[in-house]
Amino acid sequence: MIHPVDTILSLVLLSVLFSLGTSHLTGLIRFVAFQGVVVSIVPFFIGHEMTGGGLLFTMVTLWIRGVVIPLSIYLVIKRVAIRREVEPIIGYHASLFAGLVLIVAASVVSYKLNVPLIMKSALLIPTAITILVTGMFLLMARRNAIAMVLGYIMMENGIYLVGTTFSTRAHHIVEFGILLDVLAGVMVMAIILQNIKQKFDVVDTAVLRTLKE
Amino acid sequence: MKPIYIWCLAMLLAPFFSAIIIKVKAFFGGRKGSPFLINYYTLIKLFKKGSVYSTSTTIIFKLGPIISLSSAATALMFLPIAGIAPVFSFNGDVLFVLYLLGLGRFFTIAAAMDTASPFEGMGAAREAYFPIICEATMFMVLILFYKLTGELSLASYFSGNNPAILWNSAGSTMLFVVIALFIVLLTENSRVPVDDPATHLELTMIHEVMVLDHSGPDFGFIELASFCKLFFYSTIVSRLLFPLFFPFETLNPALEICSLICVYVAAGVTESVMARYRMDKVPKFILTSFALASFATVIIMEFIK
Amino acid sequence: MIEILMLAPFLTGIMAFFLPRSSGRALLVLTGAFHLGLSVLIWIKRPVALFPDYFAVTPEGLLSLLVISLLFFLIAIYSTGYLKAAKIKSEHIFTGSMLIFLATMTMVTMSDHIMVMWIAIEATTLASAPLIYTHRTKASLEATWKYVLICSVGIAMALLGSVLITLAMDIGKVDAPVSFSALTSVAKQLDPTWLKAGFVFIFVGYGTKMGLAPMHTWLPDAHSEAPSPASALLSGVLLNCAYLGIFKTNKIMHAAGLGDFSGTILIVFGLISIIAAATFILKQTEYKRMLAYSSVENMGIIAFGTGIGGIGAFGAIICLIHHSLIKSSLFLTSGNILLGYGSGLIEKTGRLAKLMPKSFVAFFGGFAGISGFPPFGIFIGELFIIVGAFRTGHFFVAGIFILSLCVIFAGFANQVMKISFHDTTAEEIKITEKASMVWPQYALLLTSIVLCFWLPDSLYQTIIDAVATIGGGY
Amino acid sequence: MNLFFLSLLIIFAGGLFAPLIRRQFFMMKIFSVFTIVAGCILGLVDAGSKLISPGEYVASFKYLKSFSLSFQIDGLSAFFLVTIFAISLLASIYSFHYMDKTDKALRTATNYLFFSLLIVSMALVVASKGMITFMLSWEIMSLSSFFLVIFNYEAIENRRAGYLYFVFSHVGAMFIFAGFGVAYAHTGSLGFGQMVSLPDTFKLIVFILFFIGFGSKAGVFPFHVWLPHAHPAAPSHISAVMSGVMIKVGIYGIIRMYVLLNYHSPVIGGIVLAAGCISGVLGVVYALGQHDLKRLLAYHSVENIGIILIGTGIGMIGVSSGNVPMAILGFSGGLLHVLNHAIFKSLLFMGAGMVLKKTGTRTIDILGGLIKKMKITGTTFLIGSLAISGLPPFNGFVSEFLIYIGGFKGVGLDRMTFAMSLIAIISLAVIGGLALACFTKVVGVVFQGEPRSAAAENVDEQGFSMLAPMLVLAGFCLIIGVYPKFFILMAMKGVSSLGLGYEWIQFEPIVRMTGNITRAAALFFAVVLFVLIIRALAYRGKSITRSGTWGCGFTQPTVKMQYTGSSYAASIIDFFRPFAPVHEDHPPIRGRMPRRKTHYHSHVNDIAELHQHNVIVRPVLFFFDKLRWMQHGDIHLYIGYILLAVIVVLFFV
Repeated sequence: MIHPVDTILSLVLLSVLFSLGTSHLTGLIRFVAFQGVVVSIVPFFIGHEMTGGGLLFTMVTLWIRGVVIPLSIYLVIKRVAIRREVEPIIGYHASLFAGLVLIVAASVVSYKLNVPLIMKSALLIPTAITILVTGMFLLMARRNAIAMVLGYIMMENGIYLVGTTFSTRAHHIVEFGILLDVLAGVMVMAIILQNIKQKFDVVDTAVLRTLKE
Repeated sequence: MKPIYIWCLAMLLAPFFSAIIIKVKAFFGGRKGSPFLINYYTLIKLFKKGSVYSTSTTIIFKLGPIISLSSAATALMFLPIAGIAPVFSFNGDVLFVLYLLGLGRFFTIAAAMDTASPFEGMGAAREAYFPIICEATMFMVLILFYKLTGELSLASYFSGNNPAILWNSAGSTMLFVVIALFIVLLTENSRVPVDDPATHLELTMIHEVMVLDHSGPDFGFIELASFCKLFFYSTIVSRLLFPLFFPFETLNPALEICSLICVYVAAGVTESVMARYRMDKVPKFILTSFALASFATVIIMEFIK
Repeated sequence: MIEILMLAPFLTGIMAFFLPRSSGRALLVLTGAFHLGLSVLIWIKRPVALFPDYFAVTPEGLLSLLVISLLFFLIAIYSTGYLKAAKIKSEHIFTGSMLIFLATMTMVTMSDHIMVMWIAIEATTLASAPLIYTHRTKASLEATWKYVLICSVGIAMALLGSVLITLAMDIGKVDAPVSFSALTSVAKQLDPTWLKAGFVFIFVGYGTKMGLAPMHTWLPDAHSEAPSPASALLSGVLLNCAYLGIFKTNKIMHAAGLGDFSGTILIVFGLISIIAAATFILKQTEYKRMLAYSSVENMGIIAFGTGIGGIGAFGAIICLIHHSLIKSSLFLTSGNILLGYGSGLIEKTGRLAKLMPKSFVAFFGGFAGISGFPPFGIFIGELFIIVGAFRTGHFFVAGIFILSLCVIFAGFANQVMKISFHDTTAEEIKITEKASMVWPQYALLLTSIVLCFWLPDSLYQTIIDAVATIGGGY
Repeated sequence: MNLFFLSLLIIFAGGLFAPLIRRQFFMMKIFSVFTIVAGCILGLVDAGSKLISPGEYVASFKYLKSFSLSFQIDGLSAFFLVTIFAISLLASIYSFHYMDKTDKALRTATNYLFFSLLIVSMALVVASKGMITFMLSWEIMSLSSFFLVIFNYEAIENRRAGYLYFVFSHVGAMFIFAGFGVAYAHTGSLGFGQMVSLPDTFKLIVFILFFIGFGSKAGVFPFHVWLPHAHPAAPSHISAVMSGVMIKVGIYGIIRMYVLLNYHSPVIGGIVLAAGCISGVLGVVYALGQHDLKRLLAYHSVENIGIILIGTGIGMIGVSSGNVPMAILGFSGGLLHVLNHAIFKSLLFMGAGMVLKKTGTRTIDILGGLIKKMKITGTTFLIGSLAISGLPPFNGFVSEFLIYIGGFKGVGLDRMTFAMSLIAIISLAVIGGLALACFTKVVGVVFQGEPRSAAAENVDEQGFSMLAPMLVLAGFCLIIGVYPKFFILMAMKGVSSLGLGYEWIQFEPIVRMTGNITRAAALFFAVVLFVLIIRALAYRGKSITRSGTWGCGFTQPTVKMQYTGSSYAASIIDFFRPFAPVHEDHPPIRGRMPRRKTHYHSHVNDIAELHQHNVIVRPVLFFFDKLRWMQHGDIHLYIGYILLAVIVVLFFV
């Protein structure tokens, strides 16, 4: 039987593929925001006992992951007004292909892992791993600093999904702390992005290679 | 008291023996040669004279002859001449004697360096160089002798019947030792083919060039010292060549004199038939002695388990 | 009490953003003094936290806390002089970030919950990022960018690791608080496979922050671009904080009987770090980068010692304390050199012994200390680590360890000789050596000397307690 | 023990307060010198009494709660302590006039600080019993001597020397660390006592590690590379202490560890002996090739360390082959040579210091004729030269004599021992000859002849505090050489406390032997006296005239025509060519009537230095150069490293 969550998760997988293939930053932000929203509401479906606090927490997470973080990056893009396209290290088509391989690999790995799941959702773990690794992939494959930040956010989303999937121990205060950290981290990165734009006039990380041996 | 008499006798006779070499060389040269007492005449002449000292020299220049004569004379005190017990002997005296001769050499060289003369410096450098290999040979021989006798004194090697015992236990390898020691004799006393005492070119001298500036009684001391030194080595070689020892004592000095004459003649013949080596070939020649001594030692080592 | 310790610098930090320069500096020193006093009080009293699930006073935490407090106080004193000479534009941001940085680090030392620890460590990254960007140059911006991104990615790994440890609890059907102390006591029941996986992620994650090679890449950039008081703080205590995370997880591993696994990882990465440090120290051209790589080296030594266990772990803790004291002193002195010569390049310096004698004493003393010469404490720590390594049969790695230390010393000494004695093109020194800019270093070095010969009972007991669970101690 | 620590405290106080009162330069020097001297005298008395009546002098302090800093002074320690305190005492007196640059007050004060620290740490090393104590003192010794080496850091070669020394001493210390580590691995104890219980193979490994570690401090070939650089760089009284005493602490380490390990394999004796022979011969060959007076003396330290090691090696072989006289003679000869070398080498360095101070140069070939103006320096230097060449009746001969006799004892034993004894004896003989050549060169070129440059003219010798120590040391050279009984007994006390079961040894035969040396020397003196009398008679009433040196017909000799030290040594060095490659710098002369001046410069390369660079330094640099790629500045790959680390380690889960 196909769990309702799986339907959404398959959409997420699709968005991952798109985010690997897109060259538009705004598009990438949209996909990331979508993933953030899904990641936030998944716990809602998978059998966590929903208390009032839990509900509130889910709402906050949704708000931050789905809206605040993408929005702040979006504002940065608007502020720095990128005109020129930055060539990625690994091209979009190759990335897309890599994404496909990744999804397959993630399914295989999650099948092997044999984790006692809280509920029967076939796609949960593959999706989590895929988002996580795609985030890292973007961090390594994109020269555009903004894309890298988005990769980081994606990675965080993946870890959050892993966390909610794996563990039943919902200490909302703790998770809220983590969320706050992520938010602050993204904010700091956004500030740095703006500064990079000011100092270098591009957000290409190729210029950030002066400190070396 | 007998050892001291013998020592005095040796000191007195040493110049005489040196004259034999001159005589032999003259014979080979077809000349009549100077008389056998020539060295005594020279010494007397020198002792009658005064001295001229270079303005460059210091007290060390005067110390040179004194120390070299003293060390050579002292060395003779440890040597059993004619197989008769020496003036003083103790276990390890060989080391003392060899290093004492080294002391004499040090001062001869220092006295030469004192004159600021380039020629004397040249001679000094050679005097410092060649005996290093001789010393190695001497110690190799010592090791061999120690292996045979278990003693470390000249008396235990050369007094009485001991040389015969050495021959007995070592056999014919002893010949190598004798040849090695003869080479050392030639080197240490600046004889042909290492050095030519009669040459006229200062650039090729060793010993003679070092004493150019000495004069008068000082030079006499130096001459006497070199006679003593030659006598020292010759006695060693002669004792090994003629390891006989008679129980009745009067014969022994006579035998010693004969054998010494043989050694001196041999040295003279060598000088007459050989040419002086080029300076850079000399180390090879001396190394031969070291090789012979080592060879002898190794062979003995195989004999005596 | 513990909570005050965390909150006070946080609040004063926020205050500092709005204060004028002079009062900001005073606030820095005052907060430092207050923090130090309170830390000593906690040291004596050992109070219980308000939220025992999240915070606890542990021996290793206390040790780090005391080091942090002492260092911060002395660095604050130094900063007053440094800020006057350096003329930083946005000084209030610097002061405020320093204080918030202190607050986050205090939180790291006090946190007992795995996730809270993560939160605190990530917070240190964010709080210290503005410090690195203080000078507002292109290079410092690049360093900040790398620092934030690499550390964030690395620490994200640690978060994943923490999640995996909770998974190990779930699978092992353990019901306990997710705190280090609780987990250590029930470690045997945890699922070993997931625990190991969790350790790997946590190790790599916090190892990134700690500066273990090959994840150390941000460290030389950040340390060399930050103003010296901040570098001193980064190198002296931030690395310790990250180490604390690894140390506590390692404790769980030991309690679970997986000490060999974690120990091997620690040893291998320790060695890689030392070799990496050797690589870059040998031909280093900038002295602050050299000091940064020296930190990589020392973190490698500490990881190595921890992995060795036994007397080696005891040595590692001693190295940890003394490295903080000495390295921060070195970084502070490097600030003097930078201000004095106006360049971070070694070739632009020289003749330090003559031109800045007071700084020279501190600098050379620090160098001798960091290289393991007595009477500084790293000597005794390295001695214990080496003999410990042999004791546990790690002959081969001990050999590599020793040889790498030799190479590092050769490189380090070469550079230090250049700075101290070689001829220089500098005509004059741009600053005067004020008391406030040398005495903190002297105090740090002196502390190291004293601690090399005399450990207070309670300090000794704390160290022994800290290493007891990983088979440490004498 | 209290007296011992008190003396160290006094010495240290002498240095510690020097920087505080540096503004009164003269007062500071008086204070420091007097305090250090007082401390040294106290220490000397204490160590002397402990040497005369050896016993268990132990002290222990608690260290870091569960460890201890323990000290013990037995006969061996006391012997080295006597040497340390005696030479330091004289060196500090010497420094009073030597350090007279008022404008370098701070540096002089620092010099006293580290000088006192060096004395204290050397004494502590020798007295320590336990790994922590030992390493602690050892490293402080290295550190303080490093500062003394770079005293004149303005000169680039001194900085290089300091660096080399620093690296060598640290690497050496690391080897000692490793040795202790291996020992600790098996005993689990940081004390010295349990090292006996190691298995044999480990004993060998440990000993080799120690030998490298201590050897690099002692200057054993090929770990001596730092030594000829460091000794010339340091001020002369420091060179005297470093060369006279500090490198002996390395010897102490070797002997002490040998005793502690109590492992009597012929292999160990063989290693020590072989290292000794190589150091001895090559040390003196390189010394011959030097142009720098202090560097030459430094190479002679390598040589003498070689002699000491030959003695020790013979002792060890004696122990392993069960030949007690050989063992005792070897060890006591080695120990006595430690004292002797300390005496004549510090004497020579002090003399060289006087030359350096008055002429401003250490280059041998531009000096000359100094003895005319510097009578005391010249004479004492001559005595030192005779002593270091091992000539009777000076002290160098006595110790070499003992070693020789010990070596000859081995000739009668089995084949292996025979071979080793043979090598030892021949090496000693060659070393003796070469040393003689080298010192006739030094004395001849530096002190005799005519001044070769303006620097060597118009010199004088002043400074009572510099002359007195040289006279005292020269006196001791002669006293030990003529009347060695007391000093040999001292060395025997040291040997008997080695714990080799030789406490019962009879000193009788050895004393008889020393009596023979005394008598032989007396005989020699009698002959000298006799010759002197004859000479006086021969010269009575004779005219003595003075004129220029006979130039073999050349009438206008110049001082530049004198034989130089380089040419003096050239042919000997040529003999050892593969081991002593000569580098010549000599641009060819062009044209029939050459206009341009040419020059000639020769330099004898130290093969250890040469190959250490080619075999160790270059490959290491190459390897690490390749690794430098790692830090390329690209953040993407940096993140990749993290991922890589995770993935690789996950494979092992």
